[in-house]
Amino acid sequence: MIINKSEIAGLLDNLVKEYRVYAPVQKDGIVTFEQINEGTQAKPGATSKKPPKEILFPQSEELFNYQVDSQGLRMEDKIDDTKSVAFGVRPCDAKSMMLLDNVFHNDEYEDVYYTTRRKNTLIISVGCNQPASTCFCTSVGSSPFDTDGSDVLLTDIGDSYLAEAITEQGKEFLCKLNLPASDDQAKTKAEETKKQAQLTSEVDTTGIKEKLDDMFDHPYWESLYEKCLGCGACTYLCPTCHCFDIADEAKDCAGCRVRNWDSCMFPLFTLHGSGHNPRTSGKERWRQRAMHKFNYFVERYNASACVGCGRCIKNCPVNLDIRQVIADIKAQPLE
Amino acid sequence: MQKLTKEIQDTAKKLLEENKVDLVVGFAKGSLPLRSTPYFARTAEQAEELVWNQFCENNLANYLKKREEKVAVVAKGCDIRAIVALIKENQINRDNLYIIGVTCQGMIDRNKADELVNGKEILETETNGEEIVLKGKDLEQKAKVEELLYDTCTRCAYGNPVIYDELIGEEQPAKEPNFEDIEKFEALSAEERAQYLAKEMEKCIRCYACRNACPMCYCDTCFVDESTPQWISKRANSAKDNLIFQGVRVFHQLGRCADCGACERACPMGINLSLLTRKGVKDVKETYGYEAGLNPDDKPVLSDFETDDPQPFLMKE
Amino acid sequence: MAYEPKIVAFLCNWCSYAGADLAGIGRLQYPTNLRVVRIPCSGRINPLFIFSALRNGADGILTSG
Amino acid sequence: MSTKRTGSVLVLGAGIAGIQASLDLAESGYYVHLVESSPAIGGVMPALDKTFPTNDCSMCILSPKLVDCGRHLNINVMTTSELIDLEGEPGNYKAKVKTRARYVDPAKCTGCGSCTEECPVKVDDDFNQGLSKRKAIYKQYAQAYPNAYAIDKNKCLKFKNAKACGKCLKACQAEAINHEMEDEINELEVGAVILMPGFDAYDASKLDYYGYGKVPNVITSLEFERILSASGPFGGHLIRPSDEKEPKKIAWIQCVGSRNCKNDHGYCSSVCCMYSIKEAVIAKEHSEHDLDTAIFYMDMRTYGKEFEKYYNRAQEEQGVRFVRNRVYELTEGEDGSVKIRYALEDGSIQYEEFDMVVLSVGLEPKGEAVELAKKLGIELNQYNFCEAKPLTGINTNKEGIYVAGAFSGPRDIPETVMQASAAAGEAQALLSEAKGTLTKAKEYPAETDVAGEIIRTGVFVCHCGINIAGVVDVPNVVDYAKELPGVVLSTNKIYACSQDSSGQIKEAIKEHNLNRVVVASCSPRTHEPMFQETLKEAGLNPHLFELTNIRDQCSWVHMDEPEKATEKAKDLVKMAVNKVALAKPVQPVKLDMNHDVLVIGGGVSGMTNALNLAEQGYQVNLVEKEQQLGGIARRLHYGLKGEDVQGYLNQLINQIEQNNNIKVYTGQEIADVNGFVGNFTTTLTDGQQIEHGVTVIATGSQEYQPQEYLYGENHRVKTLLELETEIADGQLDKVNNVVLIQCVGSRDSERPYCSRICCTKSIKTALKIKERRPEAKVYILYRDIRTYGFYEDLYTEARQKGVIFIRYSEDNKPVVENVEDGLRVTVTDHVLGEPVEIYTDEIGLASAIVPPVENNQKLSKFYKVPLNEDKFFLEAHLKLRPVDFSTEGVFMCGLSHGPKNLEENISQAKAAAGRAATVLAKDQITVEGKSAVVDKKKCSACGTCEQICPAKAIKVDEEEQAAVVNEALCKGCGACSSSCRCGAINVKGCTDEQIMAMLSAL
Repeated sequence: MIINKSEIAGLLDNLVKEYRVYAPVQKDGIVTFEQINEGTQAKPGATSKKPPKEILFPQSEELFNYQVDSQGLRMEDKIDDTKSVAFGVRPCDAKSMMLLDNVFHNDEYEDVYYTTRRKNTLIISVGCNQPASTCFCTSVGSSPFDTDGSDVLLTDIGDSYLAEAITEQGKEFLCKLNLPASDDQAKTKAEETKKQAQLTSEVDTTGIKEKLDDMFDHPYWESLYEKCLGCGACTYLCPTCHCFDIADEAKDCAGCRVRNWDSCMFPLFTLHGSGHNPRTSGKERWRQRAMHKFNYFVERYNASACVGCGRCIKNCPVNLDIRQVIADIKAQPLE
Repeated sequence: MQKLTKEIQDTAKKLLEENKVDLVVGFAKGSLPLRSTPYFARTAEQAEELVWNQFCENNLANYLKKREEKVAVVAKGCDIRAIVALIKENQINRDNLYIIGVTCQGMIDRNKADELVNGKEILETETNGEEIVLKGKDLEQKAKVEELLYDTCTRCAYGNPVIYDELIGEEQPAKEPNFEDIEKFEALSAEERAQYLAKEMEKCIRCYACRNACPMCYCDTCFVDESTPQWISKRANSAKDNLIFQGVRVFHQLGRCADCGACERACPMGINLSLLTRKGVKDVKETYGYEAGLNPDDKPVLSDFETDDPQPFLMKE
Repeated sequence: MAYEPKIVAFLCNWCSYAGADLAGIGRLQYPTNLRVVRIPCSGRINPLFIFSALRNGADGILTSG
Repeated sequence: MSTKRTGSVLVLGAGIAGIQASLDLAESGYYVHLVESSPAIGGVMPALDKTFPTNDCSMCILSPKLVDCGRHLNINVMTTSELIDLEGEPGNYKAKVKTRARYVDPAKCTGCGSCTEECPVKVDDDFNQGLSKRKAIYKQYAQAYPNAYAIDKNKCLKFKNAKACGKCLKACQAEAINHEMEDEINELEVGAVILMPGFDAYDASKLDYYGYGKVPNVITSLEFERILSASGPFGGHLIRPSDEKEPKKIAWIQCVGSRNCKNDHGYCSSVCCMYSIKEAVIAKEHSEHDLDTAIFYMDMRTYGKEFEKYYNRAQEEQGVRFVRNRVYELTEGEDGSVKIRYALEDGSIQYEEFDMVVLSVGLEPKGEAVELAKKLGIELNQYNFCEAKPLTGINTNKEGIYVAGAFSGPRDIPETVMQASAAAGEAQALLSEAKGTLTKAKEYPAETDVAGEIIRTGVFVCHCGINIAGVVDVPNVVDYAKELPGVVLSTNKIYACSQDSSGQIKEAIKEHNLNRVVVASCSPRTHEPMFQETLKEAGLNPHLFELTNIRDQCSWVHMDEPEKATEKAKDLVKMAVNKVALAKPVQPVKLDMNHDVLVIGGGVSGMTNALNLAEQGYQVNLVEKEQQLGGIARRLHYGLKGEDVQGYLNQLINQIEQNNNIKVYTGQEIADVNGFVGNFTTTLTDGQQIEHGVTVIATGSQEYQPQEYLYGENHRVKTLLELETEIADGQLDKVNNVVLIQCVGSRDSERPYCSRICCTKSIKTALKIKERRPEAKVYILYRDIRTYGFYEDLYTEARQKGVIFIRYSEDNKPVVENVEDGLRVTVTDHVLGEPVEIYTDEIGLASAIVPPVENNQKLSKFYKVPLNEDKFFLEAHLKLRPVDFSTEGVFMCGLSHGPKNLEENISQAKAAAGRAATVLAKDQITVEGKSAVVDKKKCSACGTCEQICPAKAIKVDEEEQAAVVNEALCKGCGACSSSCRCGAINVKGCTDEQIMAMLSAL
């Protein structure tokens, strides 16, 4: 189906009536995914600074409220089942949601907060005609027009988008929109566009999982973290990072349990109540980050926890480049 | 710049070869355009990697705290102010530190460059003297270096390091610190200021890059990470708490902030953080005539206590 | 109802808290909006207390010592 | 004299003097029998409303001492008792004490008051000066100790007819009442006796021209105190007792029964000027409308420390009128008003009507005390006061028997307290060999370990009579507290500070297994220690306690907004409950005590102090900056009572030099000081170091070098001290005219204080000149003649002997000019109203007493002790701690404290010794322990705390790479904590968590 770019705003206006709609919004020069009230707010085709994973897994989320008084203990769950649409998601970010599904809904555990949102959220992606120099999705099993994780994929073909339903839900959704069907010309244009979208950056990740299997005690970790400041920019802007911390915010006998993103880069990460921390320094924490992305996650879910979006590269205050890390890991001699 | 790079490399090599230091902290070429990256040279060979250019934006004082070994640092004016402040606070042992001071005209603000090219991707740069050419796909934009400098750099009066063991580069003309930005902010009404701050704080994602990039933030446990008492909420979506975080950060910086702008440079969300820190710098300067990191021998102004203070405190009840 | 600000006062045990006592001894009347936190010395006032008081709903802070 | 002395002292009279002396003695190792004739201790202070010059509530500052005294293990309080006989010798007396039957057993009585409700007999309430009624079974006042009732035998119906009544017996659940009780006589062995029976107010009805008892609305100052008092007959509402109308115009008549030779009360009562000003100021505060207050006086005698400023403020800021006059008569005017007929200075007769007139009645010795003194062979002066032997401050003619307080002469509270401590000091010196032989040590039950226990907080909300409950809805607060987290008991108390409440709190702690206690009552500044003691007695660490102030800072300041005040009280209670929940036990820190003393200043005060402490057995280091001992007394020749000062001084110096316990350092000043109570190290200018446990500052004062009246220009203009030397040398024996000018450098804008002694000194000088050359004319130019106490006799004598007194005012000072034949003084006489020219041979300037400012400032920093605005040392409390500093282990005496005469300096020096002994007697120094604590893991060793600590109590340890606190030095101010960015420092007893918990109650 075809969506004329000039009709996008109107289309979103209609969606807003029925759904909670998220879209990239530009404010103060920074693009973020936000809930919109009007279609004109949206800036489809822009890549957000912060990945849209927070639509499903917010940075801070109230799990439940509680109150203790003379009537005893009362609790109120805060599960969010609002029908939502995420419009203008990048394929790499959509892919990351699929990876997150593994974590929040698996044989051992279902996270009701995440899965409820996931079930009620439709993902409409926009493919990348011009990947950035920091993008390396193709090196980690994805591509600029990857359909994984999306319900609908839009391809920018100039004045309009070609819309393809990827899932059943996507199909139903598109049907409801009553859009004109796509003609061959558009289809051809889309195909060309997809082909032209070339990445300039590549990194060889083959065999990295196996390499890391033997590298837990490798001296490489000693030097890797040296320039790292230990901030959370890379992890908070990563579409696949999903560590969190739970905090109770109480005042007297009432309070609320809050789930906040955590970052393996922080000294507080995995700090035990006793004061002991098995990961005492940046060394252990950086090893955890690399291992988690390219070894543990691969072992568990058969995919690396990196979609190659390049956000961590662009936003690192000291230009610590994950591509270089991957290359270095590969280059390290084993004993 | 190439000349400076060469001099730095030579100095570093010499220091390492003569075993005067075990480590030289400096910059190497970055993986992205407009970037250099902190670099740790432990051998003469590694010293070849050292560079100096207008992208050496990080404050290397960060890497010198509580080190046991002998270290040399390639440091510009603001790095050295931070080093001086840290020496006073027992975080850096001056005896173990060799300062390769580099005079500085300012560093280039990547965000300004991005803004200039209207969101197009810069893939390459070419500098010649006072001009820089920004190149990319369908892009070749010339700009004056001066116009792309970080605001903190244009207002900085300390391009010439206050202390060093060796100085590289030409002496910079003297400048007066300039607080026009803060004066403008101060002139706003209380509501306008509150609105502005609320808007800025909404951007914060609590990645703490500002805190971690700041050479003066070195507490083992930051107050934001305390759970007993829990001073503030850890929710990033609470602009109120974000402001408390930044507010307390400024309080903690009073009389200590070297005004290097590292916090703002590190912020991935583009928050105008130096507004707050510089307000503190200005107030301390106006109230006490004190600027941090200029004199290794004076006492940090807010840690100074005299029994004949006009406020008698404990001594006289 | 008219706006009633909540004011938190951090008062030094030795001077201003004693002063507040004195106001009582002298039966000086003042608005009820003040909540006093007695501290061993005004030096005890951590800037964080002020932020925390504001965060807990105070509209104004009086520190005295 | 027997060899073995008895380690106990009999203190007669339990007013503030008796209480202070008892506490000093009991704290320094002597057992005390405190004998009081009334049913409760406290004396006059509980009946007073506010005290000058601080306007502290009298009862409020007294009550902690009442409690301390009442519960002290080494003070045997004997009420309804009197000393009837005394035999023996100094060090070993046998005292016969008769205890009148109280008819209520204090041990059983809970003070509940049921009996008094049932008692049918109404009697004039003496405590309220007869302005209200009490019953025949009564308690003297609400906070009385012992908190027990007594039966007024003369009024009780049952004593008249056994079958007539007995209602109280039925009402008393505690079975404490026993009409069969009999008087008892006990024989006590004591080493010394201190007499402080106090005073009686002059009976104003004896002077019929004042109309007291005849003209309605003429009342006495003591009655007025009760009217002002919140606990008085009208609840502090300012009304006339006759018709309960609010007065709009009140006058005070000074010198009623004072300065009156015709009535055998020739002395000045010393306190009336100040109390009248205070009453006028407080009355204005109490009055809803603009109250007109006028004080009719002869001389305004505001000579004490900070008094003159109080006077100036009353005049300039509060608008109290001061009328210098002679009152002739008070008669009844219209509508219950009082008409005053008086003469102004110029002799003109005036009339003015007031709604109420207060007679400022003087002080006279108590009749019983006079009789007792006579029986014991104690010499009294012509007014029957037991005036102390010259230059002793507190000695009677009998060794081992001392006198203090108003019985030795009219005096105010601080001087009374000073004398009490002085008497204690003398007794300590006399009985030093028996120190600690009769005292008992208090044992507390073992402290309950509350670690890991669930919080069980008990909340006690005090009514404070009506002080709180009159405004705050106490039951509402109690109910509210019940719902608060951790609270398992919430209840109210009529008086939380009473003895029985304390018992009930202890019981509640046991019964409800409380591990935290909150009391909502008055100020922690006054009452926290008392409640903490209660916790200790109940086996709880005293820091598991929180006192929240819903009186001084709630009910009293929000009297018109009961609902909002109640809400505030609830919030305050919640804050306290939240804070106490996080309280942890704090253990005191114990340190070794050095028992040596450093006395700074080798004048009479310093020497007297040193001698007393040396006699008590302590090693004393006496440092004098001059090469010779003696201080300013070396310039004195004649004492105010004619004593031979030089003879006295030489004898004193001799005693010092002979005493093995005293080491004298002359020509030395203090160069540096380190340490704290029990562990001082003081460095002298020559580098010698002295280690000592206690410091006494006795650095004296100087004579002001006048800039005025041609001083320094004309050699015949001299200061009084210079003049004194010349008289002694006989140089003035041929003089014809001498002018003495008062207030030179005193009572002006630069030095607003009165130098206190100059009036008496000038008159003494005038009399000396007259003695040597009766035909000489001596003029004294003055502003107010301030010959307080018995010095008034000198004033009378001087006038009789023809000394001419001419008053001048501050804005029209005398003018001194050089003329051909000598000097001319021009002064405007207020009686004649025109300038008078006096040609004179000599001019004596009553030059001010000024502190050595630089020296005082230096010592102030060294020992961390404050100075007042005038740069004299400032005591811990102007009223009740006149020789103490708030810095522990540092005391002061003499002119360094403020202007005083020799006699008073001696008394104060002994007082400082008495007080110092309470510290020196301790085996160890105990610090409360509420210090800063460092979490080494969080500390980054940045050194900010070290730089900021005013007590120099925290240092970065290089090896540990963390800050370390010296708990003994730490004052717990928390400056380190709030400047520690890393959050590594907390303060015990006031942790960050606790403050946050309080804030979260908002």
